[in-house]
Amino acid sequence: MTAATHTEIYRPFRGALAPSRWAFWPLYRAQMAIATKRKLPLFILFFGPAMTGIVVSFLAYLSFQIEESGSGGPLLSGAGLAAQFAAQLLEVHKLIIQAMTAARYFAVLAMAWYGAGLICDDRRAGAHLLYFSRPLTRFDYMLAHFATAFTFGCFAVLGPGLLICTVATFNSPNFIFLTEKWPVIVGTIGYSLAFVTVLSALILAVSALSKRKSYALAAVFGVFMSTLALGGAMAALMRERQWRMLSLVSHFERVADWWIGSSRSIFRWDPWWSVAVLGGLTLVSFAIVAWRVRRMEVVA
Amino acid sequence: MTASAPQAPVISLRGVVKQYGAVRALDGVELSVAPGATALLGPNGAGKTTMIKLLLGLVKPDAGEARLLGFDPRKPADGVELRRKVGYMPESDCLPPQMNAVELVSTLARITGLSESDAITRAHESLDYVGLDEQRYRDIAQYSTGMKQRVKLAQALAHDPPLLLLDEPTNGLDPKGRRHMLELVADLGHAHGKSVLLCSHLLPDVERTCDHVVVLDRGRVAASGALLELTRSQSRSSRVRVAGDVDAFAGELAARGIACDRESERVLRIHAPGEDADELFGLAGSVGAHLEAVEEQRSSLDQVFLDVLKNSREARA
Amino acid sequence: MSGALLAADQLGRWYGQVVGLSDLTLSLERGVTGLVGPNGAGKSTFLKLVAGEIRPSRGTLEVLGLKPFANSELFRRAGFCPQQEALYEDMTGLEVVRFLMRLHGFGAAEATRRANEALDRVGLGDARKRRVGGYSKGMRQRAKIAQAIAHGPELVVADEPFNGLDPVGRAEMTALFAQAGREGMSVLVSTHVLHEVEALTHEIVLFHRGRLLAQGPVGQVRQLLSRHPRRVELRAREPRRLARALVELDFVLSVRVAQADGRIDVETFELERFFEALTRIAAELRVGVTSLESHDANLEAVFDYLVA
Amino acid sequence: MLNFLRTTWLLYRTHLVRTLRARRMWLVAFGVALAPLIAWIVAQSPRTIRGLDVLTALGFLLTINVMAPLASVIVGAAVLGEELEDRTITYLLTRPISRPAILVGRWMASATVLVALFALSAALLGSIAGQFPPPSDDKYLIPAGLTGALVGASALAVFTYSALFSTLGVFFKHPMIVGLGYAFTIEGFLANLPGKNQALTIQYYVRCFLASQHPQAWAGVEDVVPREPLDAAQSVRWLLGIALVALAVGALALRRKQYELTA
Repeated sequence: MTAATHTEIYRPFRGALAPSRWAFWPLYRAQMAIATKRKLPLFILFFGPAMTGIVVSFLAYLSFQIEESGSGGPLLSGAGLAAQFAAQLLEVHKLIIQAMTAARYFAVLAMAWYGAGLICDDRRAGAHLLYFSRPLTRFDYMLAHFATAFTFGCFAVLGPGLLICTVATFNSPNFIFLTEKWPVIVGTIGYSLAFVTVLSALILAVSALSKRKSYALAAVFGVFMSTLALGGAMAALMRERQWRMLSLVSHFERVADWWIGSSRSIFRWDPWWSVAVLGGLTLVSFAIVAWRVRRMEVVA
Repeated sequence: MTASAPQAPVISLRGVVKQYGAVRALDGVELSVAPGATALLGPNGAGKTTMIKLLLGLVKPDAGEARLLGFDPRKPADGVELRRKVGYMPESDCLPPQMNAVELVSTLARITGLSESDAITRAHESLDYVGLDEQRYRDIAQYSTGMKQRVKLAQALAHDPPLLLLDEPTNGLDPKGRRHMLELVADLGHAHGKSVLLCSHLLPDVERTCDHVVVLDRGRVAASGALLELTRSQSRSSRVRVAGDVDAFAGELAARGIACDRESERVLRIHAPGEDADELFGLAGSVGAHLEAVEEQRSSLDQVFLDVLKNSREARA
Repeated sequence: MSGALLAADQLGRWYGQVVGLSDLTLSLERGVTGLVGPNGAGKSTFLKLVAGEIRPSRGTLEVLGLKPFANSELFRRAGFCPQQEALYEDMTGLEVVRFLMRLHGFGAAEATRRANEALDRVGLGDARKRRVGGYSKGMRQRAKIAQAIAHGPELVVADEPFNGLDPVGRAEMTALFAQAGREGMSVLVSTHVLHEVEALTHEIVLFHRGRLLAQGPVGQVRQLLSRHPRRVELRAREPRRLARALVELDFVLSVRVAQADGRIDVETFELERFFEALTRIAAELRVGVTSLESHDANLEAVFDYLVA
Repeated sequence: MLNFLRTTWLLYRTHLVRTLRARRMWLVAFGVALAPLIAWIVAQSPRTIRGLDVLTALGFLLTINVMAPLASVIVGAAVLGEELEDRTITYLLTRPISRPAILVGRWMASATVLVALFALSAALLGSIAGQFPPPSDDKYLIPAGLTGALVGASALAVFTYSALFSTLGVFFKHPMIVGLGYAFTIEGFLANLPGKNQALTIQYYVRCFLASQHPQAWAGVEDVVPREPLDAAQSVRWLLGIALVALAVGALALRRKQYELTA
């Protein structure tokens, strides 16, 4: 192919170059495309959350059916009926709390797998050279990666939660689940989003700090398991639940109990403490990510 | 290259200094690069990569004035706008292995500001231009070195930038791939009015594609100018390979008082006064010998490169 | 030790369906040999088989009369410089080479002496005391070559040793390999930057699509290609007049005049007769011939024909 | 055989130095120091706490249950796994050395570092726990050999874990991920299930070793004492057996393994 033939092939671009406001969006779409290319890990990691959602929704559906089939006894009076509804609503409420606990464990696995490699793999592959030689600000870069981890988190936690609430609402007689228990639904959604935000920030920070995806995974597991063990050991030692505050998982449970669960919770400390701890952790994580990305942008 | 009216320089650096701790990567660089194809040469660690990062607005100079396509890389706003007008082809590996070529080039084009549909069409156009056919749908992890280099060039072309910064584009390529890449670079530099700044160690590549040369050494510009001027040798001599009676031919030359020295058994280096070699042909014919090769001896860029480095270091010592 | 340096008989190796080497029969004598071929032609696979890192899927291979795979006897007498850049990043250059020499069974002092000697030879000055992590591409390459020659092997196999070196480094490494060749060490260098091979050796082996395409000195390899006409490039002040005269020669196939720079490309089957005729015509017509080049001698042209 | 021993010794020394210099050692050192550090902090608190509880709760829940497998994965993966990923293994595979020595020599270096650190941590924990005020009811006195048992258990745990995770490096491209999968999902799940399949995990034998020596001391910490624990000697034999089998399998495989490190 001599040079002459190239003149026709190269066609200058006549379109306009729009000032990119949403520069993070194409990067986010690309990251999602890469992550969902391999179907096996996707199936293994989201089998758990999917089962949780379906099984608990079915249980919620069942608990509302008992009322219609009736136990053959005399038609319950108004008060009796109201008491029965209340019992069923409480039953579904407890189901949601259990579902959220299970979903949390699966979410950590899924988000760790998809999130741990985000920044360190970019650095190892050298892809940041391509991104930062374009009009992509550091904030866009971080936002794209955060959104990727966040998406997987939502599928693992918010997905099952919403499914259960919808099934419960439609199956509860004239939507009393919605009218009466709406704080539970709002609480579930709020908690899921908060949980996924904190976890995404933490995982991104770990990914930014480590050299390889495998180390990032080890670090994420390390943080969760060691704080859990520490909290457990101290609580057993001091024979006081307060010491559970050392464990990250307990903070998530405390907030879950406060937003979704009933008022009495096995943890004694004021929930605002947990919100402060988790909030602080998120801010520190974002700071670490920003600092590392700053260095990535400049150093080859 | 007819000397067109001197347009505004694409890149102009005045007294630029960049310090990394104790190391002075750029030490008062004075440079003005005209449009067209320019080569940036220099031994390892001469500051080439630092200069590229500076031109991309990724690194702020500690001192001095820098202008790229009229933008000042130091101002953040300019820095971002600048990177829309520049296509950068990094030297090291930089391709995410799990993406395929179309995904990567279109994503990067969209980040630069093209719309979704423009990005996809431009991605395919650039990949056609670099000659990456159906492999463009396979993941980059399975690409050979040659294919990776082509994708790197394609991503730099996707948004049709007026300035291309190419860092060792032919690194790791076999002759076929290398010639194809050089044709692309030469074609871009000359046929489409793009300005190309080419960093390379392979001087034959530079000779084939660039008009101007800038030699960087330890953070300073050791030499810069049009390629032809730099390589015009002082004394005109030609290397000749002779078949037949070589000694008789040499004797004939000596009789004419033409200085010549014997490079090897059949190759002579002749300092002929004349403009062309006709006289040499005549002489060879007269002694029943014939010439198999006549090469006008310009000092090759290798030689220039080594000399420039030598005297720039002596000047500094 | 007499006998062939290396002998391969119907050697084949593939990774799943990807064929690395399909059917190679080759024997090499001692001395410096250039291994040339396009990307993915099977050079790296062949060198890994020679280095005993992988086993052949088919056929046999003997290096220095030994079966290469995990053969300690071969590793004692041969040195390998792999293609990838990775080296022990946290150790210094000296530590890496000394450690690898200890693995050869040398005592501590002997290993240090050999390491320093090899590092001197490759020109890695005081950088040897610094961590490899901070090395440039050129310095890494020198350290890799040092570890391949430090134990004084009979055979050195180097996969793309010039990759990433600047002209100064390239010239030094070529000189080093040539010197090693002169000292009786056999050298097998794979590269695809052709003008390096020409500077290093005349003996080349040409790979293409996993097969041996040609072997021998460059000129001789060229002879094999009788089916390709020889190309000659001329430059003259009056190209048209010269072209008219050349066309009349019956052994000239085609003449092409490039208007811009007065270049004439001639294709002919009989190079010898063409040169004689040209000498006569140039002397008579005085058309101002300034350059005469036949593309055949240099490797790139040879490579083109074979691989095109 | 001499070549094997000499190479093993050489690789042992080099890898020992490199392991101690590696950045990942900070992570491991932090994990090891956590238990004694917490014990010391708890000692400052005015509350009356029994030394026995400090020793058992921190010793088991923190060190044995989490830190031992985690540290072993991080250090074990570097024995071979990392070298494969960086492709520097070619420099060793083309040397006149016996290949099994690569795995054995480097694992020994990792094991030495891990065993030393974990034994030290357990001993430190024991001495700090000893300084707590003696409990009112001498049922909670720290039995004489308990610290020794904890030191033994910690050492055995990392010894076996590191052997297993090093061998994973021979077979898997990402031994760290496989190791983590085993340590925290399989072991975390199986080890806490009642019934026979506990025996599939290293954790079970470590717990048998611990519980069989001072059963009453471990009563305070739940799910330490397996239903029918093996006695100490049996569990030691099992743990050493697992380690040696893992290494043997890895070493033999390494002799014939071809690492197709295509670019």
